[in-house]
Amino acid sequence: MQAKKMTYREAIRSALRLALKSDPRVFLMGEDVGRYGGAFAVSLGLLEEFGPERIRDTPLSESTFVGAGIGAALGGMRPIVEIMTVNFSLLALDQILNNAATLRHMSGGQYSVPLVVRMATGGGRQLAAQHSHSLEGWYAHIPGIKVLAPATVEDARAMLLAALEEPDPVFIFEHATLYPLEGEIDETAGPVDISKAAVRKPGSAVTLITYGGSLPKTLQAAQELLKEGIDPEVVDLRTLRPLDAATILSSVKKTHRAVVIDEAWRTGSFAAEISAQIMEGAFDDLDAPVARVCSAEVPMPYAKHLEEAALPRVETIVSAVKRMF
Amino acid sequence: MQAKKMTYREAIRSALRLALKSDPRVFLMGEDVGRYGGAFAVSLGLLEEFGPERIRDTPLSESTFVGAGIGAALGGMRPIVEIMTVNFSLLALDQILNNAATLRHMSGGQYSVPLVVRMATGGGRQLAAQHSHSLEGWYAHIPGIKVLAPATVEDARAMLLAALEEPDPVFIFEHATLYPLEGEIDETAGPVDISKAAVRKPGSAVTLITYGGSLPKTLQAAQELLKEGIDPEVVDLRTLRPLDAATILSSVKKTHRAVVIDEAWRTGSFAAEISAQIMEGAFDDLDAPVARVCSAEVPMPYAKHLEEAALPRVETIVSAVKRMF
Amino acid sequence: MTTKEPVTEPFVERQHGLDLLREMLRIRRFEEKAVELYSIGKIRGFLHVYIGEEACAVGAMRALTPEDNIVATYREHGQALARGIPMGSLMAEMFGKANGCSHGHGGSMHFFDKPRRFFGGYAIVGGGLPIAVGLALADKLQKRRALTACFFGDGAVAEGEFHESLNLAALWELPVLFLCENNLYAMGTALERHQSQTDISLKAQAYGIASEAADGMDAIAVESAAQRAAGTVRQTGRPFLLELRTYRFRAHSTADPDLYRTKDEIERWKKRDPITMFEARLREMRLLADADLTSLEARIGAEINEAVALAEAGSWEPIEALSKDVYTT
Amino acid sequence: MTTKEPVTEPFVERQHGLDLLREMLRIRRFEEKAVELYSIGKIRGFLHVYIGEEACAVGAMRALTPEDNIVATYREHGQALARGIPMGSLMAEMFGKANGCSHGHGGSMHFFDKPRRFFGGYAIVGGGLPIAVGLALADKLQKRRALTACFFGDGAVAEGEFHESLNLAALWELPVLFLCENNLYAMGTALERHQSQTDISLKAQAYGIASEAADGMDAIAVESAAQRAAGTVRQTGRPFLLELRTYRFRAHSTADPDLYRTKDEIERWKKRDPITMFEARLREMRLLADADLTSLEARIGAEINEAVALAEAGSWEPIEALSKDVYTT
Ligand SMILES: Cc1ncc(C[n+]2csc(CCOP(=O)(O)OP(=O)(O)O)c2C)c(N)n1
Ligand SMILES: Cc1ncc(C[n+]2csc(CCOP(=O)(O)OP(=O)(O)O)c2C)c(N)n1
Ligand SMILES: [Mg+2]
Ligand SMILES: [Mg+2]
Repeated sequence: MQAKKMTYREAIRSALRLALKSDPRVFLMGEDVGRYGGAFAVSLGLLEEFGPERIRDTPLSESTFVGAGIGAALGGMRPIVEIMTVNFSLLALDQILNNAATLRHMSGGQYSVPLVVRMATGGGRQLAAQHSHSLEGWYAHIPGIKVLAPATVEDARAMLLAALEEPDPVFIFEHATLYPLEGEIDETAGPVDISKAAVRKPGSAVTLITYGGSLPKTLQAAQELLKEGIDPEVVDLRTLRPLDAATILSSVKKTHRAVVIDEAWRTGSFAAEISAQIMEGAFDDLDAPVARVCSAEVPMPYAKHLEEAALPRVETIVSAVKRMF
Repeated sequence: MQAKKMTYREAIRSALRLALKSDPRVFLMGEDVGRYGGAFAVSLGLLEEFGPERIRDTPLSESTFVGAGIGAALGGMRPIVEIMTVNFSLLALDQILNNAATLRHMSGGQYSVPLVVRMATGGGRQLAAQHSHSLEGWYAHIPGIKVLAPATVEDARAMLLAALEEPDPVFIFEHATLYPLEGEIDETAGPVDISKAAVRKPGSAVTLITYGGSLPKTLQAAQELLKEGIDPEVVDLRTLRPLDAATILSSVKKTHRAVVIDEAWRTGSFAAEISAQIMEGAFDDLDAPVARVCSAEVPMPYAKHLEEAALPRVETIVSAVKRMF
Repeated sequence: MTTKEPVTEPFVERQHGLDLLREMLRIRRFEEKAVELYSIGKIRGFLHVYIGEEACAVGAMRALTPEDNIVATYREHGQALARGIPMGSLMAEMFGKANGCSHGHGGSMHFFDKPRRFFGGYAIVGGGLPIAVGLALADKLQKRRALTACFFGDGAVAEGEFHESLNLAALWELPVLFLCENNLYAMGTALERHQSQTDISLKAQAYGIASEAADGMDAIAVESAAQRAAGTVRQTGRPFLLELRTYRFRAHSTADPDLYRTKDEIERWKKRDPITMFEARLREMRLLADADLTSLEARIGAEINEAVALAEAGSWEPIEALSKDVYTT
Repeated sequence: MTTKEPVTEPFVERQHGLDLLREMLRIRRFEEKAVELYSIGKIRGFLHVYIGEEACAVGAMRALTPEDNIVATYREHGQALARGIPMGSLMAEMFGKANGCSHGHGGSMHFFDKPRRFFGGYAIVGGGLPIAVGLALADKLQKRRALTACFFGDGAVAEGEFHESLNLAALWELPVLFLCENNLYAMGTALERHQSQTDISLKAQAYGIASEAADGMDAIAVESAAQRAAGTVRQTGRPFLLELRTYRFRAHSTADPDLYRTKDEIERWKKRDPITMFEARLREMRLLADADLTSLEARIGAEINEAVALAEAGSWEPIEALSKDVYTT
């Protein structure tokens, strides 16, 4: 174990470098991943290290460079496509839903699409209504793809390595506020098991279920609650599709209460799916209805105080939990 | 009341004609709405009646003709845009989510977007993996738009008229299997109140909640269940956003059981949202966990027997209900 | 270069001519049978036939090697047959049987055949172009000496992906042969009602791509244009846009009442039927005798009967297999 | 027509020259202030400045009437000021205050002003083009005699919506003035790395649209090209593509380390600073004296101070109003 301090951003880069070094089929393409160094500096230095054939700046053509990633995967490569942010991924959603997700089944199992697509997601940076979406829940609705949302520095690296071992399309959502997050990780570690959610804090009173950018807030809320004598268990979903329902249910069967924290707009959020599955799998164990802490149903406003009011916060998580007792 | 027999398809046409006649700002545009008469023959004859200025065939450019609809609405018109099917609407989703839904809020209330977008949705016609989606649940996640899913001949007409009175973007999902549906309706009737769900069959034992193309199946299942001594209440959501939770909850509070029928893939379906809201609003009234009957999580296969196996069916609805007792 | 007028070509020697005729006839008869089977419910879903456009697939396919990749549309019976996918596996696919080329998952719009590098029929218009660009990129990165042939219609030219894909293929110097089957209609919308500039081959200039237009009703013209185009792609490693000017004799699909064009127009075009015209030329040149045609038709008839028999005999995928191929693992 | 080389223009009379200079200076000083305020956290989110490109908005805007519609990008401070939106309401918007032009909902990327038919800054690249096409369609259907000016960058040219929008505008003969601000970069990606054909004005031919390229560092050249272009649009009712060749002196945004271009390149372009070049020309022509400049700067300084004061004084939207404007009713 070679413990090393690095940021979430650097952890992704470390996985990218390892993949580029160890597998000649791997290449990275996306807007400004090369000369610019990546909109979030994730791929900084990779162009210099691996050259323009493998670190490819694309034009602003989301639908086509994602589609080209699908085609390159069909053609024997192992593409990693970076979509700058989830907000722009809508332009590529047709390729994702109608091609990436369907090709294996539609071809009767003849073709697989070993494609990894990474994108930044989420709000909280005052980028207003067109740049603050949290749409990973939509992606989690699509059969044929896998959806990951690493919330820790360790997962940022290890889940990307795991994604690169998948024979099918994997979509990785990186919450933009996590990039500067620091942690000590083992840079020699291999991939992790992405089929399992993680209990980030054991507890007994209530299960707080979240993922990605909401994990730090949720852990903070858990500390607040501890002070008030409520000991929550915190479950980090890590993978939204396929969902590790077992871990969620066993926790809820222990705590008898659950709150789902999800930055998406409440109606039709993935939090609703979690709530529904708890209803279906642990109804008799529930002492209170599962609660959701989500974003207000408004296009994200620019003004700081309004954006804060729209997003899940430590206080709103805490009070949602307290309302259950 | 001038009762008149017509199909779902003709009912929409009747509303279109009324709107085109009574409001000079109204025009229809979309792929093949003119010379072809509409992919589902909804606009058949309208070109001849209203001319090419108001019945506009567009090129295959979903993102741009939907965006142009938004622009035309900003510019003082009352556009009705037909997207041939929901499967192609992904190409326009950026315009819908980032422009249509945000403009009013983002502009501080200066601009509204009085736009109506209609599209066919759903499977069941052996059109395979790229032509069988039910994505209205995704649309129902978007603040700033309204989402309608008329399930009856009467609603096909009256809900479109209602949509045309809305100052904000309204998306209407017409299940392709409903177009030939026949009914007796009052062709002189005006718009209906789209803020209310409809109880299509009163009952006491269980609440069956559905919308759009699944309503006929659900009503049939209700008849089957009656024979077996189970008397279900059937709620047709009609409008997915904003959702009429009150009607759902009051029914569930009466029946103490609920099954949601939704043709979308189960995980992340709108059915999950309904289940979550029942949990949140009627937990103590529930005698059993809310159940969901959705589509299998597979890209839709072409073969008839496989497609049938993938979709909700009368039998699967019936057995889901029976499992609750 | 861009040639507005189709280049006229020297004529061929016998075997070559008979091969082209046979391939066109196989497609024509196969689809006539498919329409018949659709009418009695053996085939369901959408059925888009290629009748009238056979010279395009047949001529173009001769410029390709087994190493080349093919990306097609939902109107791909012709491409699939010309590529050599057995008729039986196509017919079985349209029946929805497990012995179909896509195990009954795809149907008429989604033929796939890995051994023949047939990467599928794509039913979202324009959706195949980025896939083709990616296949060519994979070949370039792996130094595979092959090109990717991408078929699409005139309607697809209006989609943003046409623009994005031609730009990316040219920018990255990728060996893509863009084959536009311009049959003058996108469903019921005539070319001049969906394109402000109706000369499609001319649009290649906006990307610095070489292009040519050929008479899509003449298999020989298509073949030699395709040979030139494929040659350029192989030589330069850069994309080429070949526009094939053709016409669809039947309705867009089995659902289309075909109200948007005159019987006249259709009849005028039928005078240029790629098969009858070609037959006539072969006869003129004394390359084709009645006996040849009779035996040709006989062999094709037999092939079709076998294909239908194979489809009929095929089994249904077990329902338990429904979710089998959603994920590889 | 397409002119690769900017057309050189006769020079102007005094007031005209001073007006252009004033407008460019207002933008320059406003943005310099904005950058300063960003560094101390008064302004947040993304801030994309226009410094170096001022001649484009200032020159182009003079060809427009109050009846014309404007669709802009996230880099729209210049367009907004040149259109006459009061500085204070823009500054207040960037502060996120209720007295901002979008009530603090939009910030720097989303300025809106209904009275001036400023239909917003769009932050999804290419996303404004279809909106502009729709506005022009609405005008045509309502027989309003106005055009829609649509600003976008060279990067947007790669997006499918560029292709779709130009085709639709030309096909339907809509009065859209497409204004491409070609500053040679899409974030860190140079024009030649995102376009296979780098002459943007030439692409108009693929749609049968008239086009021209002008020197975007010369306000006079931009103005007269814009007058010609707008004149054509008004006369013919058809779209026109005007490419303005310019350069961004600062980084793409406050988040950009600007690693992708050399200091040299930037310095070379700064020698063509639209403001200093223009000042110099005015002086040569004896149209500008030191005194003029001092008073000009003084007035602009005062305007900026007032704007900042107004922004500071502005109130925050009450949190209860958060969901106020999601729906009209
Ligand atoms: C993105 C998209 N929009 C609409 C459709 C519906 N549709 C299917 S085929 C077609 C016309 C396509 O015309 P063209 O590309 O010329 O091909 P052709 O059918 O003439 O061979 C349309 C509009 C679709 N399949 N995909
Ligand atoms: C569809 C989309 N993709 C990516 C981005 C991220 N992005 C913002 S600006 C920009 C570059 C745009 O360049 P250009 O159009 O030339 O405008 P400029 O910034 O040079 O004025 C990019 C890639 C975006 N906003 N929208
Ligand atoms: Mg066509
Ligand atoms: Mg630029």
